[in-house]
Amino acid sequence: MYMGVVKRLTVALCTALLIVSCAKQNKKAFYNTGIIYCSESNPVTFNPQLDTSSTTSDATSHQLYDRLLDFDPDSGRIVPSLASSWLVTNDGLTYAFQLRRDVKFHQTHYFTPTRNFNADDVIFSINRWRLPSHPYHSVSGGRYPYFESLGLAQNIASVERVNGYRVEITLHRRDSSFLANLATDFAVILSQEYATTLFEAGSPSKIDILPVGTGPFKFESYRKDRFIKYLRHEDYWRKSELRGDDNVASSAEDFDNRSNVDANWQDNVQLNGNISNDDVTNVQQLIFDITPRSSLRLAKLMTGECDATAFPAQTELEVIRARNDLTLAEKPGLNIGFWAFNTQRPPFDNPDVRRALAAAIDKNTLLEAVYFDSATRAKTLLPAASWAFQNDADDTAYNPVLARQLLANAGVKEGFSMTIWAMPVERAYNPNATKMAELIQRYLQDVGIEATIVSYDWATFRRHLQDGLHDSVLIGWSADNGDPDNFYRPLLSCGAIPSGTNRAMWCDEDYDRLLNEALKTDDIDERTAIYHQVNRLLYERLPLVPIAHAYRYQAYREELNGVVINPFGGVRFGGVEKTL
Amino acid sequence: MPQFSLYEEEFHPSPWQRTWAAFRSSHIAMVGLVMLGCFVFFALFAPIITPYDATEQNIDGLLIPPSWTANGVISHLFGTDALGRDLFTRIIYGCRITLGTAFITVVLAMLVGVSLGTFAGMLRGVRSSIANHLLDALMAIPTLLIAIIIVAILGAGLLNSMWAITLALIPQFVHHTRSFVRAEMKKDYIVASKLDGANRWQLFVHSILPNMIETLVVQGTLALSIAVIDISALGFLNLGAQSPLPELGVILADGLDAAYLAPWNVAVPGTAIFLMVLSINIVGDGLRSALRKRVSH
Amino acid sequence: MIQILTRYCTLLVLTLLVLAVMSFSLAYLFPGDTLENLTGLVPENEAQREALERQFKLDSSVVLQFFYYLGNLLVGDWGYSFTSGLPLLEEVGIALPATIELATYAMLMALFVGIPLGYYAGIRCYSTTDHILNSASMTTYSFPVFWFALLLILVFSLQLDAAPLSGRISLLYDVPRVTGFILVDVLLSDLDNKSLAFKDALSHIALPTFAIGAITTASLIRITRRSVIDVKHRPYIAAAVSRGLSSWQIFTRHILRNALLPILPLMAIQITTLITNAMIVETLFSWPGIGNWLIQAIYQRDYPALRIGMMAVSTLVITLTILVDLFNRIIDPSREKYEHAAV
Amino acid sequence: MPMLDIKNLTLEMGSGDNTIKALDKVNLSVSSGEIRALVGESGSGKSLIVSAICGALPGQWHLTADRMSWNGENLLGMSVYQRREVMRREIAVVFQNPQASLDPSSTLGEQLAESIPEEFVEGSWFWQRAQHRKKIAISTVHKVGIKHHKHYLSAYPHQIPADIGQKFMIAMALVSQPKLLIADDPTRGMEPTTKAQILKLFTRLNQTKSLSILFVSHDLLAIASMAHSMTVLYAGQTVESGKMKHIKKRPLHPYTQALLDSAPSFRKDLPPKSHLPTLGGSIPTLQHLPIGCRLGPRCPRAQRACVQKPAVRRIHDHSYSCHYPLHVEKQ
Repeated sequence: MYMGVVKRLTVALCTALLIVSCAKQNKKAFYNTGIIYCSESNPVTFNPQLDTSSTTSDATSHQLYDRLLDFDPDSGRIVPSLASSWLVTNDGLTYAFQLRRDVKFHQTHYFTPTRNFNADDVIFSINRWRLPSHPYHSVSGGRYPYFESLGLAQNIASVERVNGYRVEITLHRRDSSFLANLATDFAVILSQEYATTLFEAGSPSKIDILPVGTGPFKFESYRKDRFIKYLRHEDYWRKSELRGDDNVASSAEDFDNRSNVDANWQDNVQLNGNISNDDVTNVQQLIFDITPRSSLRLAKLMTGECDATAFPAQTELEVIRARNDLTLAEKPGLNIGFWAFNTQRPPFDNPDVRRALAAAIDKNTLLEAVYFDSATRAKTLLPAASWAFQNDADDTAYNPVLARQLLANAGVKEGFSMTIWAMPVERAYNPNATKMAELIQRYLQDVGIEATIVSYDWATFRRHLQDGLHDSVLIGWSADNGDPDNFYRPLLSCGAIPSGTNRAMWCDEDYDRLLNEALKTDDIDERTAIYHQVNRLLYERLPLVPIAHAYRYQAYREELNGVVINPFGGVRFGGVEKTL
Repeated sequence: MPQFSLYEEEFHPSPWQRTWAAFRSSHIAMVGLVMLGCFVFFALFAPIITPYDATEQNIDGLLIPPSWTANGVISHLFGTDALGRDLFTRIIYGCRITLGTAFITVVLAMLVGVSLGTFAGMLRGVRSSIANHLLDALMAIPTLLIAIIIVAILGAGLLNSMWAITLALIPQFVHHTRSFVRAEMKKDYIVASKLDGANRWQLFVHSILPNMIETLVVQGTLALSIAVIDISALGFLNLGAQSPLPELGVILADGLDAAYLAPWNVAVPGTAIFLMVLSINIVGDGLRSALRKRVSH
Repeated sequence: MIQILTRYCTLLVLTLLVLAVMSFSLAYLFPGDTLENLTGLVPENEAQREALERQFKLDSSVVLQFFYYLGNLLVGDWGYSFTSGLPLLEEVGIALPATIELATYAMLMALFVGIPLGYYAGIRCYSTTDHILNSASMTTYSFPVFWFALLLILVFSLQLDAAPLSGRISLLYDVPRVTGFILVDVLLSDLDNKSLAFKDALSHIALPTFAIGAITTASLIRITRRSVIDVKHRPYIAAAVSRGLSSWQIFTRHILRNALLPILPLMAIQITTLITNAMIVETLFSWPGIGNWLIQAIYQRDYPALRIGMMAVSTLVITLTILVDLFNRIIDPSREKYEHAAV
Repeated sequence: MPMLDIKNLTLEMGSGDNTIKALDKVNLSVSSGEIRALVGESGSGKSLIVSAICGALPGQWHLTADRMSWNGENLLGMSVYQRREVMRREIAVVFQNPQASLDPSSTLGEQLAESIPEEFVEGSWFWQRAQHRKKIAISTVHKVGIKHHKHYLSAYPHQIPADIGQKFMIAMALVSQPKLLIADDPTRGMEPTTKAQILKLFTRLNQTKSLSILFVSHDLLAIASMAHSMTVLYAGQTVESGKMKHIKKRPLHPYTQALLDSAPSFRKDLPPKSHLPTLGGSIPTLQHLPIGCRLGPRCPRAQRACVQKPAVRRIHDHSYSCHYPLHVEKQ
């Protein structure tokens, strides 16, 4: 053994000189085979069903998995993905999905699939978060925050297999955002076969640690705080799609037959919607280089150690624009940064105190100092990009005198101390929470409140937030789809408290009632009117202070072709090419 | 014995004066001393010198470049940081905090170290041997490690980082004092005082300490430069002083976030730390060579 | 000779024992649960906790606990990290060689650059070259290492684009771990692009090594110079001159060795500084070494990792220090006199 | 014709306006076959003269001399190489404090071997040469009276007693078969018996090999019996110089007188329990040297003229520098 090493060492040393001297050859060719993405933090898990943070969904959702449906990144319309087409009944309660054939799961060093994707996988994936009795439900904690916050599990009456490639889902109530929810980053399709294998082997939790999906890349290795390595999925289905359209054609036929039989089916069959060419090109590897510090990410981007980076800091945008070898993609984001009060803790259970605090801060200043004007002032939870946006909504104004008065009336004494929790990571909606916290600290000082800033590492931070240990927190939300319900419900509904997205720990019956009402109709005007009422209600009770809607940025090197910004968050590297 | 002094006109400088004369003759050392003097002046009179408050945010003036650049304004000599705080003010206060805490740390470490070292030096036999070896081993543990452990136990903060650095500096004083005391105890003048009936305490105060002070000062300057570097390093790593406290390492770390847009936020605090350490080292070096010159004559 | 070895072995064992006691008591000193700090295992319910407490002898006396802990340390059962959930032995096994590699190259640089320059400056003392060397080393020595590293990054990575600024090797390469030393591992590996990988690893290691090495080099220059000047003023050098030996003979036969002797014990202190600097520089260059690992651990309050990391780093440093001391003791004939006199 | 002839040797230390004349016009000569004693209190500049002869002074000190010649060749004008050759072959030095003058990191044998000039070593192969070297070393060691050569040749300097060390130094000096041996206070701090041994060794070497010896010491007693001639130094100035017996009998300079008076064994007439006469005051420090005759402030015979430096006067081969000498009637 040792002899072997020694022998190899000598041989290696001899070649070392040779190597260094003539190492010009296929450098470019080699570096073209891998994309390195500098991400900002560790994913919590490799199953996006389990976590709403965009770090997790960036790292997994579009790289490892596919969903039944997708959003078109340009138009925001819902397009087919694993479901090649679908039908909805006229009452809006039953959805039928025709599934794509010949979709292969990843073959990895820990799992070799024996069959292609079929209806069982869809049923498994949905039932895992839907049914508490499902054997996999409680694996990895048993919390599915996104679905819980929307109450989706309760709304689904059944998920049924019609045949190997057709699934029907029936709802209790009409939900106009249902399809959109299935297209979000979190509604990924897992492998039922893999789950069964693991279950028999007695290690079900591996399903979320060593993932298997149908996406363009397959999992190779992960080291916390360092990197995630993905390899190209050779048999990715979108590639075969390009070769022959017969799959799609046949599936469309299936639906045609059915709709003739049953007149109840609505006539909105989606056929062959423009499927983006997510073929993996020359890229053999995708690597997430985990780099929490934004300045370091930019530095790596400049030196070419990264090909693309997440969340460039607002201060760095000018630098990126000024460089020829870097591209800055920019889209108005569907997001909201806010300051939420823990409404279950006195004195923050008093709306007057919350209003006083809101009046104590100058939002415009925060915008300038923290976002460097790359964000718009938020009046409500919804950004202007949403169809339910209300331009004339009421907004809090900077008024320290009023603030002092309100505080005095509420019995909050001079020198009262509170905590401001500042999230430790950079997000589009809040690129520097600590800095914002420092600014707010100053404002609060002016109205006689001593604020201390609290921060932990991201995982601990979220855990403690969920336990409600904070007085107030600076955090935000990136929408998963363009539906307004995706803002209002996860952020402030009662159901979102246990799922851990309701940072204000606020539960209000009127609010929940209005939200539910809005989902019962498909009429956009009607819904808009309801959401305006919701805005009014939020302005009065003020569980959180909306601060900003930020633009969403993505910086990448010019060598990368085909990078697409997804307005609903989420990067995707399928179809990206690299030419040095 | 002559009844009159033959050398009335003669001036016999004290050892200190001779050291000072030797020190003064080196121009570099004097430059270092003047620089250090400036830093001490900044540290002592920070509130008088500075035009603004160190934590006062000025939203209208974010990231103003230093005054010597085209876009700079003279009211902010070094420009402002990402929160609109005047960098000049913060640097001056930074000198105060960094140098001040470093100084306190060194004095503390010196007091403890010298007493322990004297004790160990006067000990004999197995006990001294054990103390000796343990100390040597402890001396090897890196400051950063001690700081990390203290932060883990007590939490991050300037005070805790001071404890850590004090702890890390003590062994070297102990070591130094111990070997000095031990060497000195063998000398004849100590034996003479012993024969005069001096007890250990008197021996130390009247005989050993006066001889040790100079080397202690030199050792102190060495420790001071280490302490400055360590305090700012811990601040930089977010293990020591916490933002918004204007500590030089913290200012540097804060500036790093805006490093591309505002490079002066990194350059100025870095230069300040560097110059401070450099001046301390130059003075220390000058003192050492002055002492050596004096002893060798 | 054997007597010396036994003495140093006893010293090493005793010191390591003290370290073990310290790391054991840290489990009690750290905030949070002693069981979790000691093992890194978080029990899910009371029954599991009791079982674990029984397993780790936490229900018996402290002395017994300690010996059980010591046994675990020796066996290699070091507990688990809170954050990654991996065995700490494995984590340290990856991180420590990375730091040692970095420190080794930096030390080699310091030895091969610093000592010759120091000799040169010492021999030509008070000449212009000496003044230049002396002030350059004083300046370098005064740089706070983290700022120095930042400047290097700024100049060499961002401006000149000459060297990458993070990691040990581009993540595109998948180098199997054999020795833990990346350069060696690359040479041992079967990669298709071995030459590329080697160059890449080399360019990754250059800047951090220089950042750490420069400061150590500077202090070595100063130490060596001082030592050479001291030796030059010794009577035996004057005696050698008066015997008509040439300056080359005097240098090689008398100055070289005698000036080196007082440097060696000071090298032990340099090792400590070097490791500290390496730990700081690692965080800047995202070098996956023990310093970076420990600082991440403190940010995430990973107490088991801190406990073991402290143990590992101090063991490393102390062992090295004692080895240097032993080496020094063996090659320096006049040491025994002092030792006998001292004890 | 003396072998070593030094006239008006002046050594200036320091720089700029702050120079100190550590040696002020010193005269010294050693003839072949004689033992000359160079006597003076500590700090009078004896060791500096030795260093000046060896060429081992630091470069920043300024050395001037009207004449400084070795066998007629000007030492100051020689190249570094020539100077080294002279030192290697013709002049040898034994320093005070043998322990410090031996390299602590190599054995005595090694140090002795390296002093053996190449041309003495026979043999064409290095092992033969090494063997011969060893032989020479052993015989030299025997010559200076060390018997256990096996033990001592492999010993390190810190392992041997002081007298062996000094004998070794002498052995190292003799191994190159020099013409002049400079012994710089070789018996300093030694026990009287050891001292006697060393002195005897010097005398024997002088007699058997007709080796010239410059014996530097502050200890008048020790050398009075063995030296042929003597030079007295005070504060960097030569005070008096001449044949030992002349000076002993009739010193001309007040300082020499005081020196002799302070040694009771030279004063047969001294009544028991009487005071030993001494000069008042103490030796001036280098920084505070008086002008003119440096003994001036302490001299019992000092007058106004003493602020001028006295010129060297000569009576046969007895020279002195004093305005008001003893035993000489003012002309």
